[in-house]
Amino acid sequence: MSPNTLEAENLHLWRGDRHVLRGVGFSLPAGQCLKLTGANGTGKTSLLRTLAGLMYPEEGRVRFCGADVRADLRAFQGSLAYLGHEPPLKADLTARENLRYWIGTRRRLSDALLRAGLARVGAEALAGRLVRTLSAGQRRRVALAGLSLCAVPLWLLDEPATNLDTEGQALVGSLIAEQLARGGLAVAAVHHELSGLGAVHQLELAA
Amino acid sequence: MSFTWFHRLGSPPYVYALAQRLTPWLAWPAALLILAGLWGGLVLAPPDYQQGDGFRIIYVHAPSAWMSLMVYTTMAAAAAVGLIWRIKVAHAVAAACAPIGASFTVAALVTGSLWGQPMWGTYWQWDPRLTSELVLLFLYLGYMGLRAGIEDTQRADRASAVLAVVGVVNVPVIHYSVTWWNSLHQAPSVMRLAKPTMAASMLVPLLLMLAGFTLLFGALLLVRLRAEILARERANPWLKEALAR
Amino acid sequence: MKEFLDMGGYGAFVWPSYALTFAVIALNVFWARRALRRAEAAARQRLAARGGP
Amino acid sequence: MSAPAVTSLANAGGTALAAEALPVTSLAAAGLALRRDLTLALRKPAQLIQPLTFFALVTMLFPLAISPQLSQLRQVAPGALWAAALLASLLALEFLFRDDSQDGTLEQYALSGKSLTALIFAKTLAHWLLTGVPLALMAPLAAIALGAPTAALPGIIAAVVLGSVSLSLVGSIGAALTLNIKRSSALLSLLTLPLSLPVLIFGARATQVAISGGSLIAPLELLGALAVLGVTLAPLAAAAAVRISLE
Repeated sequence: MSPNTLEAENLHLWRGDRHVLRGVGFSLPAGQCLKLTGANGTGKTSLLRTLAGLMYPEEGRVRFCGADVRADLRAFQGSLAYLGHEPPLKADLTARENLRYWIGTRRRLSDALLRAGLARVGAEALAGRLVRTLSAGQRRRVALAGLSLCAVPLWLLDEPATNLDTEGQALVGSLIAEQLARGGLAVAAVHHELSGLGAVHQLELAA
Repeated sequence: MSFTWFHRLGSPPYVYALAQRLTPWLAWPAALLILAGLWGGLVLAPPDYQQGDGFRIIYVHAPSAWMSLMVYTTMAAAAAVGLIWRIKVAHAVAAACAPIGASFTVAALVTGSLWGQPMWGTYWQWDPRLTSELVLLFLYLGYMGLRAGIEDTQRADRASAVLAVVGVVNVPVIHYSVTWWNSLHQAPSVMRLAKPTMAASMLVPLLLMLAGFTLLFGALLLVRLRAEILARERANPWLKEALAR
Repeated sequence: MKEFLDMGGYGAFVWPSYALTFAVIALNVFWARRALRRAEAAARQRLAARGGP
Repeated sequence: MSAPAVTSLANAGGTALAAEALPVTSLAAAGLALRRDLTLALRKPAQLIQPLTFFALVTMLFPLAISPQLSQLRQVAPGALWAAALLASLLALEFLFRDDSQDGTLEQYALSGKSLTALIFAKTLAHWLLTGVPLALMAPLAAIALGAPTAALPGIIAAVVLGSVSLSLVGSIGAALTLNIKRSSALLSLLTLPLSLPVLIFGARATQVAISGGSLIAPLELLGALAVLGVTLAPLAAAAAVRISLE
């Protein structure tokens, strides 16, 4: 498999009249993490959604493994996991059902693997509980379980550690460390320090 | 070579300048054709043997009805081009078309019912052509309502483009089902709003009016297109020079 | 001239139809030009704002 | 949870990238989406009853507005029934995508790497099973209330089942387009009703033929043709509309 690299080249994007991305560019080699920093509203979310192919930049290009992602957008999106502000969970389904229906549409998911995913984030006790009854931190852990089950080369994370205590933040750090250890990539918009990651690229988005 | 022609039509400054230059070349001929059509239709053409002078309404009804459908198809074609090749100018064309088409659909509806009144004794009759025209008006209102509902121009362009394409696919289906429905329930005795058989002296003015209205649409479209292009160009440097012209 | 206006008894339908259609044409011309004027003014304002600070 | 334990578990829990996770076909993914929506709906049955009560309510208006005479009502029965069915299915459309868009699951469908058209078609199929079919089962009650002979009931059910397929499909486009617009129920009906007129015309005609005892072949064929047109085009347009609304 050619090495996973993610390049963004001269990305320009407007949201209404605001010029949100002004010539953003970076190159992220395999096994590396890119930390997006910057105040609220400086375009971190817009950049992540543009990288994921949800938003269409008016100028510039995104390349993954050397190929323009727009060439085969569906295949590219199949090889990435995007976690937005809200954990993508239905309130009226249990944690297990949510993972079954969310990750199950992406890859074959056995019960054992599902349980292991929940165990990995310390949420196996929540498996049978309706997401409606879970706290924000617990929901975030179920979402992180989904992320770890995705088994994809590219992670795009928007504030992955919101609503998590320090132990939860360490969990996010270790999950990303594993992703990098597997030769994958991670782009994360974060406010706090990502513990245990060693060399981390940083991209500051100006106001 | 042909591709660069098409490519240049995608660049806002080129289209803006082209629109500015072409407008008078469409507007004045349109005025002349319409005046000639009026003179022919109102003065030269003999009265119809059945409807007498009442048939002269056709010289405004038929062009308006033709406009309502032609403008909608133009809008849908521009929307499709904008959607497939992501050309902003095509979306600007579609946005410019909608109000023109909608206003002439209203004209077609009112002149149609005024023309039908002497025949039917009432102002509204569920005639298949008038009913299809009414549905077309709702398609226009739906298109403009969707555009107004979305703030972000780029998203409004693309969402309304999908609606326009879906709409144009449905126009023949709606027209067929309305005609089928009408033929089912309509007592054959009531005369339908059909064009009477027309002698050359009656037909020529109608063709002049149709051509005049089409050129008028071209002129109106180009003026509105410039406005839509400006709205989509934010603070692009080429605007300064274009506005100075 | 009088029988011209009378339109063989259909005057009450013919003239309103023509009046309305040409009103729609005039409205469209007015609308289009106003839209262009407003767009130009807004564009000049945006250019001024961008050019300024 | 100290660090070493984490890394050892990683190999068991997180699968290595090299061993590509077993892929799932778009069809299987669509099947899952269908099952999810059905499960969700059955968890909150109250929402399922709403379109049915609305349908009964609207049907009740006609006798009160026109006349208690069954012979007179029979004239209006097809139109009243189908107008009520159209409005009832419209009612249920607004939340077809809105809930999924707000909680982020619709976004995950778009990013699933599977055909969004198939997933949207699965959601529309679930909507039809949850509103169209119940409406069809309730239509005979309304038909009898409006004076239709019992012999006409099978034909009426068939017509409403077939017609409601198109209603859900056409409605899915409008629902996807007005996904992010607040207070969009008026706009949704303005977009959807004109496109549903052929279904209304052929459906009412089929019901009329059923009541008068004629042969139902032709009207049902026309309804079938509309359903096929809807099945092929509507999911494509709705998927495109969803992608645009997510931009």
